[in-house]
Amino acid sequence: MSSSIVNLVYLFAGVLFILGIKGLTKPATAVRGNMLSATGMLIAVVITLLNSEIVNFTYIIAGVLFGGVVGAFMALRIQMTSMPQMVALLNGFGGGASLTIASAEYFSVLNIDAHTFADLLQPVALGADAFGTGAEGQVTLVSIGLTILIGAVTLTGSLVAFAKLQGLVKKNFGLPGGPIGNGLLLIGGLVALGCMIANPSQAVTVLALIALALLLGLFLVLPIGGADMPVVIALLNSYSGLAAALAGFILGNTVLIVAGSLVGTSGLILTKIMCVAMNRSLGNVLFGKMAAAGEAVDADEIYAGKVTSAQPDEVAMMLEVAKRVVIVPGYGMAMAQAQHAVRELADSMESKGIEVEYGIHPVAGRMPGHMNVLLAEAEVPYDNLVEMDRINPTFEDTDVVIVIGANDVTNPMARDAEGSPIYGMPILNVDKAKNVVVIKRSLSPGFAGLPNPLFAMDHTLMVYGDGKKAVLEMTTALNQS
Amino acid sequence: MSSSIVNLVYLFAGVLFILGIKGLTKPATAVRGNMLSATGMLIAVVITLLNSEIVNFTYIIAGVLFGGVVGAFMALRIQMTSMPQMVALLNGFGGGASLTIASAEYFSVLNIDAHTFADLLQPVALGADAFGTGAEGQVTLVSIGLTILIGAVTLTGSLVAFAKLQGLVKKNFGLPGGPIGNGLLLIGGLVALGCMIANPSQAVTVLALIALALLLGLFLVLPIGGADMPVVIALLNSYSGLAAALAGFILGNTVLIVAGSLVGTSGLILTKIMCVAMNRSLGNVLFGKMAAAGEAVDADEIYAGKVTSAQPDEVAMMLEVAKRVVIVPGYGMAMAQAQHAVRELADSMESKGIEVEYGIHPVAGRMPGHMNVLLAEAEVPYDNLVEMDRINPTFEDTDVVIVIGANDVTNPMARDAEGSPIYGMPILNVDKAKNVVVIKRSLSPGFAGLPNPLFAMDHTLMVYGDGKKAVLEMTTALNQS
Amino acid sequence: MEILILLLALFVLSLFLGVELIVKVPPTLHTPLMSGTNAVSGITLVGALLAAGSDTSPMLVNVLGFLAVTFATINVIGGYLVTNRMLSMFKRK
Amino acid sequence: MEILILLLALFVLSLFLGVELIVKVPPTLHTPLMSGTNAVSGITLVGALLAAGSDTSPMLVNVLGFLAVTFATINVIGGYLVTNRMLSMFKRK
Ligand SMILES: NC(=O)c1ccc[n+]([C@@H]2O[C@H](COP(=O)([O-])OP(=O)(O)OC[C@H]3O[C@@H](n4cnc5c(N)ncnc54)[C@H](OP(=O)(O)O)[C@@H]3O)[C@@H](O)[C@H]2O)c1
Ligand SMILES: NC(=O)c1ccc[n+]([C@@H]2O[C@H](COP(=O)([O-])OP(=O)(O)OC[C@H]3O[C@@H](n4cnc5c(N)ncnc54)[C@H](OP(=O)(O)O)[C@@H]3O)[C@@H](O)[C@H]2O)c1
Repeated sequence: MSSSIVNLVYLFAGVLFILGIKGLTKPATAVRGNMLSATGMLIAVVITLLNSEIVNFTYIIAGVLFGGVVGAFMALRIQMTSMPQMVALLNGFGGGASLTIASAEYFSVLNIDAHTFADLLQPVALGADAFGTGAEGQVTLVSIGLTILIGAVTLTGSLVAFAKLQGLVKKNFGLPGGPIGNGLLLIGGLVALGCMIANPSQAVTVLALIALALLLGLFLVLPIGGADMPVVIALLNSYSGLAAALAGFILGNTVLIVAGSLVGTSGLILTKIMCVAMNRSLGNVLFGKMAAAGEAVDADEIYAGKVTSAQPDEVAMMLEVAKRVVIVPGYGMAMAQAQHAVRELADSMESKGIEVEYGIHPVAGRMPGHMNVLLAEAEVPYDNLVEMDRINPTFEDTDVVIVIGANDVTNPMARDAEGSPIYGMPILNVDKAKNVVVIKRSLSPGFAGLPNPLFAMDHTLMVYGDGKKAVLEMTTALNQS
Repeated sequence: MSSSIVNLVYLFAGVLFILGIKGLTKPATAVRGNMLSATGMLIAVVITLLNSEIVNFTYIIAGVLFGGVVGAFMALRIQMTSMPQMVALLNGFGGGASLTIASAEYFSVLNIDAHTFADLLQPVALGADAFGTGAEGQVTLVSIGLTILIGAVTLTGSLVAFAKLQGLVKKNFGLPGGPIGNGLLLIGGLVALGCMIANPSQAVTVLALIALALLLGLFLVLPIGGADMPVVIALLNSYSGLAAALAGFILGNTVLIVAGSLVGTSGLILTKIMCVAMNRSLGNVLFGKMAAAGEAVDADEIYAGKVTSAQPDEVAMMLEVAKRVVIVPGYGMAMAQAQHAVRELADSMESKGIEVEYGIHPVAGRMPGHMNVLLAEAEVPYDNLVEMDRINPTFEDTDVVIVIGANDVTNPMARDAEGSPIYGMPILNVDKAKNVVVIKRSLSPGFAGLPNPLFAMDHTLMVYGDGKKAVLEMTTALNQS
Repeated sequence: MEILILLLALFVLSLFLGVELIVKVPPTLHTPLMSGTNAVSGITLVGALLAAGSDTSPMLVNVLGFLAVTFATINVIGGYLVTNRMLSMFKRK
Repeated sequence: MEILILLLALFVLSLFLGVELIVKVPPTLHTPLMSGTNAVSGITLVGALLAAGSDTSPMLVNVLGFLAVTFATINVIGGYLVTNRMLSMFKRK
C-alpha cells in the first residue's frame, strides 16, 4: 500500500469527520452525521491495519476485542440519567490512549529492552538525531512531551470527575495551598518535560513527567465540586482532542490533526457556553468556590410562614382549567428518573386541549443538553423543547408552570438580588406566570446552595415528594377528573 | 530569510484572510474585516519581496505602480450604481493575472530566449523531470494547464460581462450551434492541455491552449443576456479563486491555496443564492434563454382599461394618512440614481410619524445586495432594510407600498400563474398591502420581459416618470402639506 | 520543516473550521455532541495500532501499544454507540 | 508526494471553511463580499512577483511577470479600495 494512498484515505476519513459534525448541527441529520463520523473512523482504522509497518497482530486483536467489548457493554447498559458519568469515563480512556501512544513512541526510539523497572532507569546511548534532524526532532520531542502531559492530566482528571458524578467521591479536597500546590506540580511537570527535551536518552525524565502529570490531573479536579464536573469534562474533552492533534504532529498524520482539532474546539466552546450560562468565569469554576454570598442569605427569613404547599390532586384541579402549561425540568427530574412520567402528564394535558411546552434552561441538569436527552428518551418531540430565550417572553401568558426538580435555573435572585452569588446568571422567568407549581422533596437548596424566593411567592405551590411519584399522582388525578 | 519563516508568514496571512471574511458576516465588523484581509495581503506581498529569489525589481516596480494607479483610480471614481461593471472588470484582471503567472511559470522552465514569435514555436530540449520528478511533475503540469485554461476563460468572459453591463455590447450572439460550438472549443482546449502534458517541450501546445481558452471565455458569455451577468460574474469570480488555488499547487504555496479556495466557495455560493432567488437552474442561466411563456401572456389583455395612474401630489396625500409605509426598490432606482431622493422621502414621512421600512428582494437590481449598497450610500441605516422573508408577513398591515423601479420582484404571476416563466420565483407580496404605488417610466416590462398584473390591480396606482424626479416631487408635496 | 508548517496550517484551519461548525450545534444536541466528539478523539487508535503492531520494538512498546489500543477502542466503540443510542431517541413531532 | 497530499488537505479544509463562513454573510453584504473576495483572489500577486523578479529567466518570463503584477495589483488595490468605500457607507441606525 503506497504511503500516498494511505494518506489520501486518511484525508477522506478527515472529511467524513467534518461531515459528521456538520450533521450534528440539526437533529434531523444527527444520526446520519454520527454514522458518517463512525465510517470515517472505520476507514482510518482499516487503512492503518493494511499498512505494511504493522506485522504483529497479537496485541492489536487482544486490545480491540477487549476494548470493544468493554466499550459496547458500557454504551448499551448505561442509563440515560448517568450520561455525564459515561462521558467522563470515555474521556478518561481517550486521555489514557494519548498518554500510552506518546510513551510508546518515545520508548520505541529509546529501544530499551527492559525486563525490570530498574532497566528503564538506565540512560541509553542515543544518536543526536534519534527523534529527527534539527528542528523536526525538537518538534517531535516537544509533541511527545506535551501529549504525555495532557493525556495523563486528562486520564486522572476524568476518572476523578467520573468518581464524583457517580457519588464515589463526595468530599472536595485539594493539595495544601490549593492552586499553589497544583502550580508546583505543573512546574515540576514542565521541568521534567524540559529535561526530557534537553536529554532524551534519560527515560527517568519521562517517568517523572508521567507521574507528575497523573498527580496533577488528580489534584486539579479533586477540589472542584461535583456539580461543576460538566465544565471540567468539557474542558478535559477539549484537552484530549488537543492531545490527539499533537499526536498527529508526532506521526505526521493529517487525520489525527483534523479530528483532534475538531474535538479540541468542541470542548472549548461547550466549556464557554456553560460558563456563560452560569455567569461564572472558567477560572472561578476551576480554582474558586462559588463566590461567598455578599450578605449571607437566611433561608428561614425567606421562607418563614410564606410557603404554601399542595397535594398532587389539588394541582390536577388547577391544571384542568388551564389553557397553557409550561413544564420546567431540572436536575431533580434526572435524579427521580421522572422523564417518562412527565411525558405522560403532558400527554394527558394535551388530550384535554391544554397547550403544553417545555422550557429548557441551557444548564439545567448536570451537563449541556442533559434535559433534552432525557426528554428525547421519553419520546418528547424536540420541537416541544423550547430554549430559554424563546420561552421567557411567553410566561406572562402561561396559566401554570410546573417546575420539576429545577431550582437554581428558576431562582429570581439571579435577576433581582445584586450581590447574590448567582446574580447575573440568566434564568427562566417562571415567576411571571399566573401560577407556579414546584415539585421537589423539600425546601433544601440546589447546586448553588442558595434559598429560592420563588418558593415563598404567593402564586407558588410546593408539592413535596419524589419527582416521579408526584407527577404520576398528578396524572392519575387529572385522568380521573 | 529562511523559507520556513516565509511559509509561517504566509500561513499568518491566510489566517488574516479568514478573519477578514469572518468580519464580513456582520455589517458592524465588515470594515475591520476588509482591513484585516488587506493587511494579510500586504504582509504576504512584503514577505515575498524580501524573498531572496527576487533580484530584479524593475518589472515589479513598474507593474505595481501602473496597476496601483489604475486600480485606485477605478475604485475611487466608480459610481455606486456601476458596481456590477467594476466587479466584472476586477474579476477579469484576476483571471488575467492567473493566466500570465501560469504562462510565466511554464516559459521559465522552458527557458526559451524568444525574440520573435517563431522562436517560441521551436520545440525545446527538455529533461524528463523539468517540471518535477514523477507524479509531482505531472501535477505541476496539470496545474499549469488548468490555471491557464481557467484564467483565460475568466479574463475574456469577465471583459464581455463588463462590456454588456456597461452597455457597450448589446446583442446576445454566440457561436453557430450554441453550446455545441462552445463544447468544441472546450474539447479543443482540453486536447491542447493533454498534448502539453504529454509533451511539455512544445510551446505551441500552450499557445493553442491560451488562444482556445480566450475564445471560449468570449463565446461562453456573449450569448448570455445582460441581466444575467451577475450570475456569470459570481461564477467567474469563483473560477478566478480556483485558478489562484491551483497556482498555489504549482508554487507549493499555502496562502494561495487558502485564499483561492475561500474565493472559489464564495463565488459558487453567491451563484447558487442568485439562481435560487430567480428560481432558475445554473444551466438555464448559462445555456438557456428564459423559458418561453407557456401560453404567451398578452400585455394588452392584462392592462387594457384597468390601469389607474396618479400624480406624485395625489400620492403625497395618501401618504399623509398612512401609519406604515414600505418602500420596495428595484433596478429602476439604480438606473434613476434615486437612492438619495428615496431617503429624503422616507425622512420626511418619518418626521410625520409614519413608520417606514424598506423591503429588499434578494435579486432586486442587477447584483446580490445591490439595493443595500445603494441605500447605504444614501445613509439609510441597515437595520431598516428588511429581507424578503421578514417583510412579507407585514404587508397586510401596511397602508402604502411604494414600488420604485422594481418590477419582476413584485410580479404576482411568479406566485399565481403556473406555467409562467417566472412561476415559483419567491417574490415580495406587495399586492397584499392596502395600497400600492408603482413608480416607473412606462408599462414596459422588466428584466424577465413579462407584463405585471400588479399594475392592473384596483388598489395599485401607477406614477409614470423617472424615478428620481417622481420621488422628489412626492417629497415636496408631502412637506408642503 | 516544510511538512511541519503544512501540518501547522492544517491544524490552524481545522481549528477555525471546528469553531464555525460547533457554534451551529443547537443546545438540544450538546450532550450527543460531547459523546460524539469523544468518539472522534478515539482517532488516536490509528497511532495506537502502529505502536502495538510493530515487531522491531521492545516488549515494553508493544505493551504500551496494547494499552493504547484498548483505551482507544473503548473510547471509539463506547462513544459512537452511546451517541447513536441518544440520537436515535430524538424525534420530530 | 507527501507535500502534495498536505496541500490537497489544506485545499479541502479551506473549501469547507469557506462554505461555513460565506453562508453566514447576510444579503446586505453580498456586493462587498463579491468585491472583497475579488481582492483576495489578487493573492496571485505573490506568484506574479516571483515571476517578474527572477533574473535567470528569459525576457519573455519577465514580461509575462510584469503583466501579471499589473493585473494582480489592479485587482488588489481596486478591490480593497472599492470594498472599503462601500462598507464605510453601511451605518447602524
Ligand atoms: N447543565 C450543566 O451543564 C451544568 C454544568 C455545571 C453546573 N450546572 C449547575 O447545575 C444547576 C442546575 O440547575 P437545576 O435547576 O437543574 O438543578 P439544581 O439547582 O441543582 O436543583 C435541583 C433540585 O432538584 C431537587 N431534587 C433532587 N432529587 C429530586 C427528586 N428525586 N425528586 C424531586 N426533586 C429532586 C433538589 O431539591 P430537593 O432536594 O428538595 O428534592 C434540588 O433543589 C445550576 O446551578 C447550574 O449552574 C449545570
Ligand atoms: N440582483 C441580482 O443579483 C440579479 C441577478 C441576475 C438577474 N436578476 C434579475 O433582475 C431582475 C431584478 O428585478 P427588479 O424588479 O429589480 O428589476 P426589473 O424587473 O428589471 O425592473 C426594473 C424596472 O425599472 C424601471 N426603470 C428603469 N429605469 C427607470 C428609471 N430611470 N426610473 C424609474 N423606473 C425605471 C423599468 O420600467 P420602465 O422602463 O417602465 O421605467 C423596469 O420595469 C429580476 O428579474 C432578477 O431575476 C437580478
